[in-house]
Order: sequence, then structure tokens, then C-alpha cells
Amino acid sequence: MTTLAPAEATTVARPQRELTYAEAIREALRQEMRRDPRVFLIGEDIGVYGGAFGVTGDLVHEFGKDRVRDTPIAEEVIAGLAVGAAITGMRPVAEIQFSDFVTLATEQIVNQAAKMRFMFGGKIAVPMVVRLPGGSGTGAAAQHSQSLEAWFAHIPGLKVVLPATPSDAKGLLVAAIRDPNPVMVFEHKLLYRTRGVVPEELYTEDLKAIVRRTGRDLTLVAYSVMVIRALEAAEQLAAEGIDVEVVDVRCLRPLDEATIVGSARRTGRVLVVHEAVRSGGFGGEIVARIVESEAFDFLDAPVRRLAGRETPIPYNRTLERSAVPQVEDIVAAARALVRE
Amino acid sequence: MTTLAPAEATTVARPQRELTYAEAIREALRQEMRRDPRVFLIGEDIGVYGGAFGVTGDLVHEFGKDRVRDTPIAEEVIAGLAVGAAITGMRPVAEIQFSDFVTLATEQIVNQAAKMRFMFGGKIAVPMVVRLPGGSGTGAAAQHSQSLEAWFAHIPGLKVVLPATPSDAKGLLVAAIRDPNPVMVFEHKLLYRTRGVVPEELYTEDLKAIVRRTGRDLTLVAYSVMVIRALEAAEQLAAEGIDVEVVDVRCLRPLDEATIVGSARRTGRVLVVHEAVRSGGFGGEIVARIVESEAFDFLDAPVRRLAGRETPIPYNRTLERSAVPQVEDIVAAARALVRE
Amino acid sequence: MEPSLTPERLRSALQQMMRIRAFEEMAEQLYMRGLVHGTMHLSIGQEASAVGAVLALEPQDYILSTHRGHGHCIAKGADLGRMMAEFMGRETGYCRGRGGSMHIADVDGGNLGANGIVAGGLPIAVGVGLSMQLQSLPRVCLTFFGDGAANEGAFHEALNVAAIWRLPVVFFCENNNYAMSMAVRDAFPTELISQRAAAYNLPGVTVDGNDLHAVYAAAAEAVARARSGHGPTLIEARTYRWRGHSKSDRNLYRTQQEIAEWKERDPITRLRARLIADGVLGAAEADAMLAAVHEEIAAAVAFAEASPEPDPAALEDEVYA
Amino acid sequence: MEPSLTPERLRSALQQMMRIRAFEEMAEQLYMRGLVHGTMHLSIGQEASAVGAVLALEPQDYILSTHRGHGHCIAKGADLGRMMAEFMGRETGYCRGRGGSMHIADVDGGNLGANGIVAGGLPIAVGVGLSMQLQSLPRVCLTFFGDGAANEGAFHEALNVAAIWRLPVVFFCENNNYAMSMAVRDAFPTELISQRAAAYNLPGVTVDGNDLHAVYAAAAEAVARARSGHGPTLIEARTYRWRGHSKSDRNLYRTQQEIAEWKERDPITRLRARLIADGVLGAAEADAMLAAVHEEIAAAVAFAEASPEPDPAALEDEVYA
Ligand SMILES: Cc1ncc(C[n+]2csc(CCOP(=O)(O)OP(=O)(O)O)c2C)c(N)n1
Ligand SMILES: Cc1ncc(C[n+]2csc(CCOP(=O)(O)OP(=O)(O)O)c2C)c(N)n1
Ligand SMILES: [Mg+2]
Ligand SMILES: [Mg+2]
Repeated sequence: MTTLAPAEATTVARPQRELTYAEAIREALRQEMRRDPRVFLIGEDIGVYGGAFGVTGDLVHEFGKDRVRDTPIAEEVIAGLAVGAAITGMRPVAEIQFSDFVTLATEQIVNQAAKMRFMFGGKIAVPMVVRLPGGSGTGAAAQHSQSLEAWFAHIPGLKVVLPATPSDAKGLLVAAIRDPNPVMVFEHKLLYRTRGVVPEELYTEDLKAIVRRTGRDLTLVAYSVMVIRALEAAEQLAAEGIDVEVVDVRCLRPLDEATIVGSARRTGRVLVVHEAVRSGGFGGEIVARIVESEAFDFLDAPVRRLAGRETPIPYNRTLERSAVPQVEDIVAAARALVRE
Repeated sequence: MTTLAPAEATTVARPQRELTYAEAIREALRQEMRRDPRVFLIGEDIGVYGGAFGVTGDLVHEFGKDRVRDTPIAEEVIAGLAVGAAITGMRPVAEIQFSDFVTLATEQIVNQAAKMRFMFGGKIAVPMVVRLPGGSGTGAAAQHSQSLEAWFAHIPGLKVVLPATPSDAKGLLVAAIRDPNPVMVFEHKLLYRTRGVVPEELYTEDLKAIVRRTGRDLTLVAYSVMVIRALEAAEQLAAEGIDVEVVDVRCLRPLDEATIVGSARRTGRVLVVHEAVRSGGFGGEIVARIVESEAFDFLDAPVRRLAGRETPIPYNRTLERSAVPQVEDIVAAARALVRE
Repeated sequence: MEPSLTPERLRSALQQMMRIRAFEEMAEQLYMRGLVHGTMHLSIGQEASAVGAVLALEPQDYILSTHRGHGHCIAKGADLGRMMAEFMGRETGYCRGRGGSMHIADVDGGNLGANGIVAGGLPIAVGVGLSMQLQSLPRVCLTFFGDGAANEGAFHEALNVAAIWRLPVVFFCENNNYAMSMAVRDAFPTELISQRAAAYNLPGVTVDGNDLHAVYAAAAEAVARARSGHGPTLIEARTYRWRGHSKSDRNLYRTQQEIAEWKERDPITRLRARLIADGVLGAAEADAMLAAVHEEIAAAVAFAEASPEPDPAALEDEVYA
Repeated sequence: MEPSLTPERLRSALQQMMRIRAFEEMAEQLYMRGLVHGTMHLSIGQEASAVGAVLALEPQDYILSTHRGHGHCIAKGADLGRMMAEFMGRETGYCRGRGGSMHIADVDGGNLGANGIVAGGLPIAVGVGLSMQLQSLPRVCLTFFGDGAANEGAFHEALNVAAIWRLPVVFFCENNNYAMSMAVRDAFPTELISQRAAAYNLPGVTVDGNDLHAVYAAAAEAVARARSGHGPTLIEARTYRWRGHSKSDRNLYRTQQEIAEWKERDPITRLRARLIADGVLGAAEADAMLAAVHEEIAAAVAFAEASPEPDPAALEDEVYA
């Protein structure tokens, strides 16, 4: 739906081929699986069905049922399969069909995968990836629409990545697969069909924040689908003469504080935007990091947050839309903040 | 170990009987069970064994094995038992033996208990309590020492309570049992043996923050065991002429912003202290609430956090101690902040 | 015919099955036309299992339902208008538009809710059973779940706990041969799902889920056992879903021939024929019954369409009691 | 005596059992004296099950262990000094003092770690099995777990998946009659835990866990089956822990008489007697063996005590690779 201009435009050397976010993920998996025989996929309906969101698509035809492995509905064991395989020489990429179901796999991810290296005194590595389609906007209601990234960002030993663009979906996933640590990759369901330029070759993106658009008046700090909305909002605000910088956080743990703080320092005004429920969401962490940093003295207004409301995601379309920040909400909040 | 003077001293009307935190919880359970036949307990080893930390003690002898019900090791069903009983007329109090094991029950708690009322359009209530002994300091290492309260504070539909004193352990638990919503009560293992004055009669405490000590120079915002450490730190700082206010948050969801912000406004300097890992911990939320509030203009220094380090809890005593804030760390951080 | 299956109850069972079919066909149409959104899991082809199971219950008994739960809900006596209103996200819907198809609940009618989490209802059912036991209420909780759910850890924990405490629970597995694309033959090491009952020292029975009488008989026995304090039963009802898993399904994991074969075993056609053969019902009467059902559905849609949308300002109102 | 149980291996098995016993008795003393902290789950009385199971493995095979895992670790060949150092939180310990008793791991020796989460190792074992299958490595993963663990959902998911994919995993349940205070008779609806195997179409066997020969025989068969691609086995070894669950246990849930009865069935006394009777070992040799073991333990303690504590400055170093 949205083709990303600003950040992509800087990668001029790369061929201008467009893929959807879902296709980019598939290409990352395909190319890594060709390159590295240790990489394999596990999850529910990722084989012949092609994945609940069509992400794995035809991979089973190229790699066979062993390496694109359908499991019974058993999330705890899906995670355990990844842990056990990762510590004995493989590079598993597990899919949790909807990120909400990770609630059934938290034991393995949080107590085992995340802690094993530390508990064993550094004598083991757990190079696994968990892909988690999340977020609202599809009418799937309360148990299929959550944004739980903050949980995992709170757990030392995990890394937490949230790509916002097709090219990041590929590059960050490849980086996650090659990372010797357990990496949680939250994909947003609404992004799967968005298109953007994606380099054909294999490449990795750093698990670092990136400035997607520069501006002087205000910084929007966002991740996942909210980056796209923030960029749209920035366009609209530009028309009003408000010059907005957009920082795409991309990785919550480890958090690239420098990029965020640098931007906050430059603009003096920050609005943090995420879809997850506001209370206890990762936005609080970002606000705190800015406040604790040297940027505090450069703030012209309080750092503010715009985030999901204090409710489960409702089914009704209008309610659902009103439960999480939309472009117009970002525009309004940014406008108000600039005037503070 | 620590007898709380300041806050308790204000409740002069109540008889000065002392109980430990564990005894206070047991008394709350006993009195509520006597009063209300719908209240019953489920969990592992809560019967004859008396609970892993001796909390339920002899209750099984008074109320029998039906109402003090030992379960097999099956945390997901323990939570499910509570949900099913709560929606059909009972008032279950479930115990998760160590809060770390709640990772096995998050599906039922987060997807079912928390969302059921909302998903069903308000046509059901889920009056259940989950008791969760948490925290480090006992040498129990990485899988038995976590502080995961921030996860649940992020979930609309839940309430999250963390008593710091024996009298709160009783009053907040009674309030939780009577609450028509699912309430997560995080108890700290190190607090079980602390003593304090506990009224004999049945009473409830509001799920609101409380100022445990007033002061002018700085506010320490803390909860659970860190309240006790903050009060000790405050004593030491007083000797240096630094007058510290201590706010005990007590309930993370809903968060009593007014009390926190009010204190921040008065002192202009805030240090938020919790044991949980700093990144993604609830401290970020508290910082953000203060920054977003009218207190922002009254801040004389950035709001700062002191929290658990970015690591699983280690076994070695010295390492374990260094992984979470100690009294001397609070003193040092507070001193530095006052000088900023 | 079982003794307690009176002609009247059989006719009403057939009518309920027709209602489910017609309701879902309409819901599907509305979905295609964009009037219902989100996702939709249709149970077309499985009507005998929902109706046969619920037929064995008393009104005050409970059910817990699944993502494929329209049939359960209707069988338990829900109002079609309020259901349709829920699908269309209206304030008059069972969940006031907050839940939608996947979370439809009729608490007053004893349907404690469909569940978006596979096997999510099983632990709750055990809790309901315990609650009945503690309150000495002679009510039974029947929990529906799919074959896929039987591989979740929750299945195991739930059956074990219900078994050791002899709780009044009926575990009713609708084995429709697939969990999304995962075939039962690939997901289970045993021939029958009901074989798992032995692991918990429970009776386990597999029945033809497209045979209303067979389903009823098994359920009635299980309910009687549960109600009299002898504990749970695991029932496996073998059936088939005619439609894809949800609307995104391209049916790549099964053949058209297989689908066609199962359509031959349509539970509604079968019950209708049997009731006519048994003299319980005339053909004309059956046709009239179906016509009446279609009118009900039309009325349900009209009710839903005329109903107001929820007020966004009230969004956070129902989070807490 | 099984053919592959040579006199030498039997002597070494007895020695390992003595090592476990002596090691744990020492650990208990150190704990009482405050030199080891945290908690401590002793397997005294269960030595034959740990040693018998591991005896059936090749060095390159894997085990996954439990909170009651000292025996497993020693049986798999761990160095006592590094173990003791771990208990005392030293830098020379297996986990450099980060893990302690409950997380002891000897990755190079094929012990992928004790686990503080009941049943936490089962899903991992399935992953290890899959990994071996994918890499066509002829290695087996044997996962220990207690009776209590068999009621966790993870048990069910793990056995099912290992069964359908015929993974080279041995599920080794040490049924010591109690999960903390929960008696097996109250927690299970069946007589035998091994009866659960049938639910997954797996062989299930119950053996006397205090009989080294019986444990070995069952494990050897299961390992051979796993290694040859025929999939998992569920073994239930019946045994008993002499000590309380952990140090906080007041033994209120069992009788002194029961404990005394089980002490009569001491697996070490039993193996010692049998080996002497079979002419595998002389009494004097056995006594010398025990004396040597005690010297080893003393040396292990000395090594641990002389070892440095970890540096708090390095606390965050091993969180990420
Ligand atoms: C815990 C969980 N995992 C996965 C899903 C996604 N999902 C929804 S329905 C379904 C298949 C369920 O199969 P089955 O239990 O046989 O029920 P059926 O759809 O056949 O009625 C899957 C995988 C889910 N909703 N919940
Ligand atoms: C998931 C989980 N639940 C509860 C506990 C607390 N706990 C530790 S050991 C134990 C008993 C385990 O019993 P069993 O599996 O039979 O092993 P045993 O202790 O008898 O060797 C319990 C309840 C835990 N560590 N993990
Ligand atoms: Mg199915
Ligand atoms: Mg045991």
C-alpha cells in the first residue's frame, strides 16, 4: 500500500526492484536457506498452506517438508524445538502464527532461550529466530491483534526487532538469523502487503535505529507500522510548515539510544508513537532514556507518547481503528506538541 | 527483618500487633474464607506442605482439601481453574509457586481472564486473584528470581498489586479478592519474614499509591521490596541532611498517577527504583507519566531510574546482590540526583 | 432412536441444524459483500456434532466453544438476530460488537464463549467443573475443541486434572480431519484421538460426528456420567468441514474429491431422511421448516442491519467491572 | 547381567553411584554450614536411575537434566571439582558461578543442563532430537524428568511431536512418588505413568528405578530404538528420594515409616551386594572404591574453596553471545 520514499531513496546503488514485505521475508528465508544448510523453518501451516499470511509461500516446494516443517498446534514445543536445535548446531526460524499465541511459548523463550547462555556461564549460544505476526487492523479481535513486543524487550538475553519496510523485513531478518542469540522478530500484519524497493542480493541491516526522514521541529520516534503512519503524518505536517524528523527504532533490545537521543537533541521535541497499549508499553522506556540522557537539557517541551488505548482490541471496525494511533492522531498530537 | 515505622505509625488507632508479611497474607486468606464461602485457594503444595514459602501454612486444616486445593504441576490449568471458577460464582485465589512459572500461564491470564469481560461486551466478570512470589535475593538463580510485573501492568483488564508491608499484604490482598476483576498480586520472597503492625480485623487497602515518608528534597518512587530499601536509604540520607519523600506505588495498573505526580511536583526531583530489569521495566512508565504531567515544569533535574541490571539473576551471592538495587545504591543515586 | 429423543426433540434438532447451516451461509455471503469483516470459521458440514452434543445438555448446563463456534452457539439456543448483529459489529450483538464471530458468547444461555485460542477453553472448562463441584450444583460443562486442540499442552493438563478430581466435564472433540492444513494423520501417532482417554483413565469414545443420533447417544452417556459424579469423558466426533479453514484458505492440503465425498455424508440430509423414514416428520413439513428458518435468518439480518454501531467514546468502558 | 554390561562397566557404575551419594552428602553439609546457598534438591536414594540411564548412552549422546540433577551430571562424566565450585559460586564452576546447583550444565560432556522449570527440558529435548535427525547424526537425547513433570502440558506436546516425527529421544521419568508434596497417587488417574505412552503410540515401560540392571536394560533398549530411527520411548523408573524435596521440606506429606522402607531398598547397597555375589567385585575392593570416592570429594571441595569468585564487573558479559 505504502511505498516508502525517503529512506529507500538513499540506497540508490541498489536495483529498484519492488517486493511486498511478505515477499521480502520469504526472499530472506529462501536465500539464507540456500546459503546455510543449518537454517530451517518450523511452525503451524507454513508448508503447503504457505503460512497464515502467505509469508512462507512456496518455500516447502524448494526445501522440502523437513526444512519447512509443519508442526501440530503446540507453541511451547515449537519454541522448544528451536531452542534444542539452536544449541546443537542448527539455525531454526520458528513462526508463531499470531504473536498472541506466544503467550503459550513464553516459558521456553524467556526462561530457557534467553537465559541459557548466561546461566551456563557463557558456554552455549542459542541462535534462534522467532517470527511473530502481530498488531491490529484486520478485524481479528482481542486474541489475535495484540502488540506484545514490550514483554520481550524487558528480557535480557533476547533481541527484539520490528521491521517497518520491505527492505528492512529482509535485511533485519537475515541479521536475526545470523545472530548468535535468540531474536524475536515482530512483523505487522498490516505491513505484509506494503511494497518497497528490496535489493536482490543477500544483505543484513544493523539492529540499530535509523532516521527515516530528517526534520527540525519535532521528532517522531516510532517502530513497525507506526513508522509508516509517522511518515505519512510528516508529509501532512510538512504541508502545514511543520518539519518533522522520523526515527524508526527497529530494534527495542538492544536499544540504539544514541540515534534517538541525537534526534531529540536536535529537534527538542519528541513524540513517541506505538500501537501497543500505552501503559507499560515500550514508549515509556524511550521517554525515560531521553529524559535520562543529555538531551534533557535540550528539550523544549515534555516528551510525549501516543499509543494504544487501555483496552483489548475490539472487533468492530470503528472501535478497532479508534483503539490505536492513526495518521490523523499523529498529526494532531505532533501539531499540539510543536505549539507547546 | 525490617519493622516499618513511618507509615505504620500513622495508623495509631489500630492495635499494635505485629505479624510477618507471610502471616498477614495467611490471615487475609483465613478471614476472607471464613467470611465468604466462595473464596477458595488453588496451587501447588499449598495444602499439607503449607506452601513453598509457608504462606498458606495450616489453612488446609481449617478449610479442608477442597478449599485449599493442591494441584498437579500444571500452571496453565491452575490459571484456567481460576478463570472458570470465577465466571461461575466463585472467588478463586490461585498461587503460582514462583512468579517465574507464570510464563506457563500467560495464555489463560492474558488472553482469557484479562479480555473476557471486554470481548463479551461487559457481560461477564472474572473476580480472580493470582498470587505470585517473585524477586531475587535468595540464591535461587535465573529461573526462580524474576520480577515480571511490568508484563501484566501492560495488559488492560488486569490489575497489578505489589504490597511492600505486612499490613498492605493483608489489606491489598483482601481488596484484590473482593475486586470483580482479575488481580495479579506480586509478593516479594524477601518480604515474607519482615514484620510489621497488622490490624486484626478484616480491612481493605485502596489500590492506590501511598506516601510512606514525606520529604522536601527528592522523591523516591518505589514498590515492593524497594520501598523498604528506599525507606532505609531515606534514613541514611536524612543523616546527611537530605530530606527524602518515599512514594509506595502499590498498584501498577491502574496507576495512581496523581499521588506520584503530586510528590514529583513538590520535590522537583524523582528517582524511580525497582528490582525488575531496567529496560522495559515499569519505571519507564512512571518516568513518562511524570514527564507528561504538569510536574514536568517543576522538575529541577531529570527524572532518573535505578533498577535491575540487564542480566538474568545470577546464582553467586555477590553477583546476585550486584544485579539489583541495594540500599547503598539508592543512597548514592539519590545523593547524586540532589546535587544535579 | 434413544428413549429420550422424542419426535419433538428430533424435529427441533433438525431445525437447529438447518438454522446453523442457513445462518452460516448467510454469514458467508455477508462476509463476501464486506458487511462482516475480520475472519470467519464456518462449521458447515459439522452441524450434527454441535446439535447432538448440546441436545444432551440441560438448559442450565454450560458449554465452552471454539473459533468454529457458530453451531455451538445456535445449538445452545442463542438468538440469531443478536448473533448476526455481533458479526456486523453492532451494539445489539451478543458482545456489543466487541467480540465478533470468534468470541461470541451467550453467558445467560450458558455459552461461556467461543475462543480464539486453540484449546483455550479446556482449562476454563475444568475451572467451571470445579466450581460446580464446590458449589454442589448439578450442572455439567461440555467443552468443544478441535482435533488440533488435542495436541496443545492445555488438553493434557485439563484432562488430567478433571480426571483426578472427577469433575463434571465432557471433553467433546470435533475431529474434522484437519487443523487448518495439518492433517490428523500427520499430527497424531494413533488412529483415534479418543485413545488418549486411557492415559487419564477416562472413558473415550469415537462416534460418527455426522450422525445426530450417534453423537447424542455418546454425549448423553457422558453427561449422565458427569452429572452423577463419575467424572469426565472424552468424546471424539468424526466430521468434516466443507469450507476452507477460514477465508484465506486455498484448500491446497486436501483434494476436491475428498471434499465431495464428505459432502455425500451431509448430516442434515441424513437426519432429514431418517426422520422422514422413521415417520417423525413429513417431507413437506421438512421443507416448511427450512423455509421458516430462512425467514428467521432474513429477520436476523434485518435486525442486525437496523442496529446501531457501538459508540467509540465508550471504548474503554467494559474493560473493568 | 546384560551382555554389554561388562564387569568393568558395572564396577564403574557402582563407583558413579557412590560418587553421587558422597557428593550430595557433602553438598548437603556445605549447605548446612552456609558454604553453599540458594536451594538444593538432593537425589540421594535415586542413584541407580541416573547411572543406569546414562550407562546406556554413548559419550556423544545428550542428556537434559532437572532441578534434581546432580546425579545425572555426575553420571554423564562431569568433573566433581568444577561441580562443587559451581555450588560454591566460583568462577571455576561449570557455569562460572552464574547457574548454581539448579542450572548445572556440562555442555562439552553432553549435559545440556539442569532445568529449574519442571518439564522445561522436554520441549528442548525434542528440539535436540530434531536437530540430530536433520543433521543425520546418530546421537540420542535422553531427557530426565520427574513424575510431577508428566502432568505439565509440555510433556504432552513433547511426546506427541517426538512420536509423530520418530525423533531419537528417550523420555526418562524418575517417578520418586512425589512432586514436592503431591503424591503420585493423587496426581495421576492411572496406576503407571508409563501408561501414557500408548496415547502417543510409543512403547512405555516401568522399571524398578533402584535396580541398576533393570534401568540399564530398559534404557539400552530405548536408546537402541531411538538411534536406529524408530523413535522415542517413555521409561518410568520407580524410585524414592530419601531427603526432603528441598531444604524447606518438613516431610509432612509422608511417613517416617515409608521413608525407612525405601531406605531398605538402597540402590547402592543393592548393586554392591549383587556385584559381590556375581563375583564382579570383592568387598574389600568395594570399600576401597568408596574410600577413593571420598578422597575425590574432599579434593573437589578443596578445589572449589581455592577457586576465585566471579568478578561483579563482568556481570553483564555473558548475557549475549
Ligand atoms: C494457540 C493457537 N494456535 C494457533 C491458532 C491458529 N489457528 C486457529 S484455528 C487453527 C486450527 C484449529 O484446528 P482444530 O483444533 O482442529 O479446529 P478446526 O479449525 O478444525 O475446527 C489454528 C492453527 C490459534 N488460534 N491458537
Ligand atoms: C513449572 C514449574 N512449576 C513448579 C515448580 C516448583 N517445583 C520445583 S520441583 C517441583 C516438584 C517436581 O516434582 P517432580 O517432577 O516429581 O520431580 P522431583 O522433585 O520429585 O525430582 C516443583 C513443584 C517449578 N520449578 N517449575
Ligand atoms: Mg480440526
Ligand atoms: Mg517426583
